[in-house]
Amino acid sequence: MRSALVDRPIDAADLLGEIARNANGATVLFVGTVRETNQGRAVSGMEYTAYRSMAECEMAEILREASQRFATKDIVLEHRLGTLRLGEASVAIAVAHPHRGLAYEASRYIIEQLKKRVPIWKLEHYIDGTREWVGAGNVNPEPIAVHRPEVVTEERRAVRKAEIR
Amino acid sequence: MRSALVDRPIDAADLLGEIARNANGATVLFVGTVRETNQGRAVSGMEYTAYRSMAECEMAEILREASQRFATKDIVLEHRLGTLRLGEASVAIAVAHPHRGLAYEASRYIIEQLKKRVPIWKLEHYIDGTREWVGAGNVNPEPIAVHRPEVVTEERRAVRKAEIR
Amino acid sequence: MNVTVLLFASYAESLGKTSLVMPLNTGDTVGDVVSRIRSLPGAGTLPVEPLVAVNERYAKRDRVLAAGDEVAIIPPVAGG
Amino acid sequence: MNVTVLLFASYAESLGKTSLVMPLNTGDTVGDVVSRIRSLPGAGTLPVEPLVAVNERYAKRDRVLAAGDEVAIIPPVAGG
Repeated sequence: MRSALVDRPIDAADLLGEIARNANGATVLFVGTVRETNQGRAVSGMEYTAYRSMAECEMAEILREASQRFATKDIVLEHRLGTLRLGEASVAIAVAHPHRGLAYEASRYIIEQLKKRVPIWKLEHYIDGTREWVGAGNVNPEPIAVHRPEVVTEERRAVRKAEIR
Repeated sequence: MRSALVDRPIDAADLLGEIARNANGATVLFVGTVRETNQGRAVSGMEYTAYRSMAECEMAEILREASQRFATKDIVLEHRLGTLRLGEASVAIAVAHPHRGLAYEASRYIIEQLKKRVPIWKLEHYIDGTREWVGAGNVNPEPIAVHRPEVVTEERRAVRKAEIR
Repeated sequence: MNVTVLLFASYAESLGKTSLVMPLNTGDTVGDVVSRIRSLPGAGTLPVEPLVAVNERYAKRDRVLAAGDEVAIIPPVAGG
Repeated sequence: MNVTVLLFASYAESLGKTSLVMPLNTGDTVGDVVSRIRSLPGAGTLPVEPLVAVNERYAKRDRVLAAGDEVAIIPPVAGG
């Protein structure tokens, strides 16, 4: 069982290899990719940011839950951060199980929980030059420089730890 | 949309590449593999045979049904025939769709229909040297030479066609 | 007037052959052919109403056969 | 006595910063900190009750904060 935020392309075949065991008869892989349109608007790319440390905790927690509910430890989850082109994978979940029903259910559980709970955000870029935070409404339609909150977060955490000591 | 019986290893990454399109946001891959145990018995390998021509028809028909029900043509299905070792893939289904819910449903529909309708059989080999046709009861527990009906079927079809002419 | 009958997997093993050519009478149905197959030596494992395909499509027991039809007796399928 | 408040994505953009240090009174809750954040310039897009995490775990509005807590205001998540 492994979950990770990654800053490089996701290799689905690697994930399949990671969970392959002869005790399993079924493997389900889910891959989420950047779509060329969203709600009728032409998309040029997507920028993913996260509250990294918390996102990692939540992802690990979701895998623990799935492992208990669906009785397998052969699960791996990767979510990519940074700037992605059309068609690139933002998330991949591989689940292997002796039986296919539970493999499908575990896979579905993980992606639904991830979308509900894991603090990851995406800034959608459109071919007309505008950009929008998905799910947050059009807070700023002008193309402007993008903050990368997770980087500052790391700095802040260092500050906080220093303050506590 | 493509379905095939194959006599060589299935390459899941190839299937994913085959259906990748920027219009899709979700890809679901199912892979069935040979398990090391079945109903408590230790398995050494699996031999798949088929009524080839009919199996190909049924697989294509299932994909047509799935395409209509779940609104995507980005589907590929391969089922392997012949002798497989533990852990090798016997079947793989890749489905891509703009939305994940329908990708999961199409994938599940295809594997369930395949298992119900497609004339493929498996002869399970056990480490104790015995063998059994899965789903058919233990018709012959002695290790004996295995028939390969699909080969003879091709010959028979040629004969039949000659008779009709 | 004949039909070709195909046997597979456990049925082929039980009957010791993968196909046979069977004479057909006018009006013979899938059920008639199945009954004749079940009377052959080794056919004890065939159920009374096995799955049958005619010309690569599943067919019902009362389907009337024509000369040259390919009749396949289908054991419980186990793909996947 | 301070808490660190982290802002992300649309909230960070609206408020023009990704974190701030905020003085804390004894007994202050998540809700109190959220109210103070909402009074800042640019905070118009923050809902009255945004999702909040304390020390990397989702927390309720009445959660009492301690010195050094890391309070994160979580915009609608959009992973996947």
